[in-house]
Amino acid sequence: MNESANVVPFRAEEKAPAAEAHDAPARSVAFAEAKRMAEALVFASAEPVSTRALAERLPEGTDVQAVMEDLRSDYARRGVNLVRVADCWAFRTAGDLAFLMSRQAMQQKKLSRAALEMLAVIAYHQPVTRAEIEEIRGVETSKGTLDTLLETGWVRMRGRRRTPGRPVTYGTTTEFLDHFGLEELRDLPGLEELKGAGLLSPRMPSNFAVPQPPADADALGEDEDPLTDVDLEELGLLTPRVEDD
Amino acid sequence: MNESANVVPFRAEEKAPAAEAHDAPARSVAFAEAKRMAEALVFASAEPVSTRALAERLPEGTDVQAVMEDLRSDYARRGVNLVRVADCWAFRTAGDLAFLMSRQAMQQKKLSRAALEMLAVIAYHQPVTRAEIEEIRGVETSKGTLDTLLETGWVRMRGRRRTPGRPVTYGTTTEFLDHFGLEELRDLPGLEELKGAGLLSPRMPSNFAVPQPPADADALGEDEDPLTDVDLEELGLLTPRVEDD
Amino acid sequence: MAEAAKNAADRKEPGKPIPMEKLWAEDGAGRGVSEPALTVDVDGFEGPLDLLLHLARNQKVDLARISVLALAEQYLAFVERVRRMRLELAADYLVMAAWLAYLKSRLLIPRQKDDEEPSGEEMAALLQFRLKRLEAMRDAAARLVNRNRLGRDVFARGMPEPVLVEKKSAYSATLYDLLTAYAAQRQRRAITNVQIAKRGVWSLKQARDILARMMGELSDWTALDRFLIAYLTRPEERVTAVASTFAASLELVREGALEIRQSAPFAPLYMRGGSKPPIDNREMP
Repeated sequence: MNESANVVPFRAEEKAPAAEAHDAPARSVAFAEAKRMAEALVFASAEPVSTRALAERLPEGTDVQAVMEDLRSDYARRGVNLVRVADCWAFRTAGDLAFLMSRQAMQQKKLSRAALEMLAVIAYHQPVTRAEIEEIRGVETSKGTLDTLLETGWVRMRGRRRTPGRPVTYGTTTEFLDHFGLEELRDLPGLEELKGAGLLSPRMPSNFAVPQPPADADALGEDEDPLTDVDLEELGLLTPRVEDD
Repeated sequence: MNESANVVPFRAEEKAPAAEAHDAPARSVAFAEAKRMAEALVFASAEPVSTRALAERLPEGTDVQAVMEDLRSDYARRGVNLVRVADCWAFRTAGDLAFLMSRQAMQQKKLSRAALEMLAVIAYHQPVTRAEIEEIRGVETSKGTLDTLLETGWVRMRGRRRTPGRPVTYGTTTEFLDHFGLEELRDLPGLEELKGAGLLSPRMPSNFAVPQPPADADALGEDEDPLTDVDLEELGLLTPRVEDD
Repeated sequence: MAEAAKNAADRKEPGKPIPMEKLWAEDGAGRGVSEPALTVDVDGFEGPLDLLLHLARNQKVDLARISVLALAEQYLAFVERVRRMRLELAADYLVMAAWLAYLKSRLLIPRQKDDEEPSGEEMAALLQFRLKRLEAMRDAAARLVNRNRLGRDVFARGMPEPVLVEKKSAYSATLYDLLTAYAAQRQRRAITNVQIAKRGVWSLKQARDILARMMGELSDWTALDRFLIAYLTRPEERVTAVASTFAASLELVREGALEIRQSAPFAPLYMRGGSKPPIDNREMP
């Protein structure tokens, strides 16, 4: 019961030329098997596959052209089509479904090494100020790296440290936990586990420690003040309100 | 005219439940179109696509599960199969065509024996802590083995055990399932037998078959040979080596 | 050395094909190699249980029907021989020797009436359980790697059309990436002035680890300390070993993970697992 030509997904094999099937059932079996092979080869190939390359891999005596034409018509109305490019074959998603494919195309970016390192330091040592991050990493932090991290949504400003200069403290967000599949911050492996997993040398100096992140990520530390609107304005995160008069 | 089950490439659409097609042609059209869309989406990706991601992109109200099952049976005998990996779907070349494909197999890094053994322990005993892995293998984890497994992306830290010390637990990933062609963990080869034999429990189960010891512990059984004083050197176990200095 | 290891592997199952082994890459790193002039090559083996499994297979009978006593004796003979030659063995092998020596004594000495210790038969069954479990995992590993594998036998779309991005965030990183980055940088900073200390004494942690590992095998009162000390230390280290083991056992008692009793001064110390699991001290700073 195919109501519309558009939705006939596959031509049934039964519709293969009757004469051929009657005359040479054996050939038909071989033909169908050759189709399977060609289909797999073209699917897995990183580039369009030439008819000649197919001929080399398919059983001797295979009519490659016929196999490919048959496959092409199998796929003609499916969501994926077999297309010929010059003398080569490739699968392509159907043109009329392009709207589907480009809908949410989002470039996924990898974090730079520096950003990853900084993120890790923030995760383990939070709440942590920029100066402290630099102290731990032993390198200066470029503004861009911190910006990138804030942009990921994994890092946030938590508050201000009650020390001279009132530096901003950084911490991780709930999205951070989500992304890395952690239930809570304390799920981050500790010193012995990092060693056990082979990520950290077993021979670290005895005074080497890995801090245990706070149980409650949201609670401010004793020496932390919450961020105020004024702070946010200063940090350029909140557009200054225009006094209306 | 299908001569052999092996060569039936596609189930004909006509075989869809007749009642459904008669009663709701509109739904059937929508269903077939949803199939095309799902097919295109999964086909386009090299990575398995989650049911959730498909649901977001297919027309509202689509029964994604039914669409995918239908597609899976369409492709069941083709050169390319639709496979389920945990909660995701992916197209993969058919397993019986491996002979054809391995010509283009890329060089894969071989895992050490220790790493493979540990992978099996993690897969069958998950969630499992490092101490438990060591208990089962009867040996301390050598440096880098766990690290290597984490690097392959097949093993991940799952969380922490709710026991004193809260040790980190390890388990396998979706990539692991994908790599070894498993739909879900329950498909691990021999899992049920092993469970039944009590071999997946951390402690010796009480019903573990304790062989009746002979009255005289020293007497050999009928089918036992006395142990010769095995020459350990011959076994290659004992090879004194002189350190050159 | 490499040659010997290869021989050992080749001999694993005499007369039988060993397809499993072929799937394993050569292990590059040697184990148990240390400063002294002589070392024991146990390269082909993944620890004492593996060695036992190998010896058991040499008995050419089903694992359920092996003579545990003969197996224990064979293992102990191996360790004795190594010790006579003043070779070094990894601690794991010695822990096993201590346990097997105890097992042997239980198997040979007739059971007393008021004996609360596990019978030799129970202990033998436990050993068989562990061997079977290890062998099962070994087989499982072989079955896994023999499956049709992605990228070797089965292939994904060769020309993916990268359009479908599921993750909401524009950035991607795995937990492994994160941990590697963290460990690497902290290590870089810390490693500059590290001195590797030579261990002259048994640390409390070492003793604790060993005890905790053996406790899994102690279901009932066991006079294990003597076996432990006999096998685990060289005479000159004995004092420190006794002290550390004793201190560690007290710590475990305090945690409720171990019970100790002694019938008279200087009588053997009996231990058995307590009601609680030992606190995983890997977690303690």
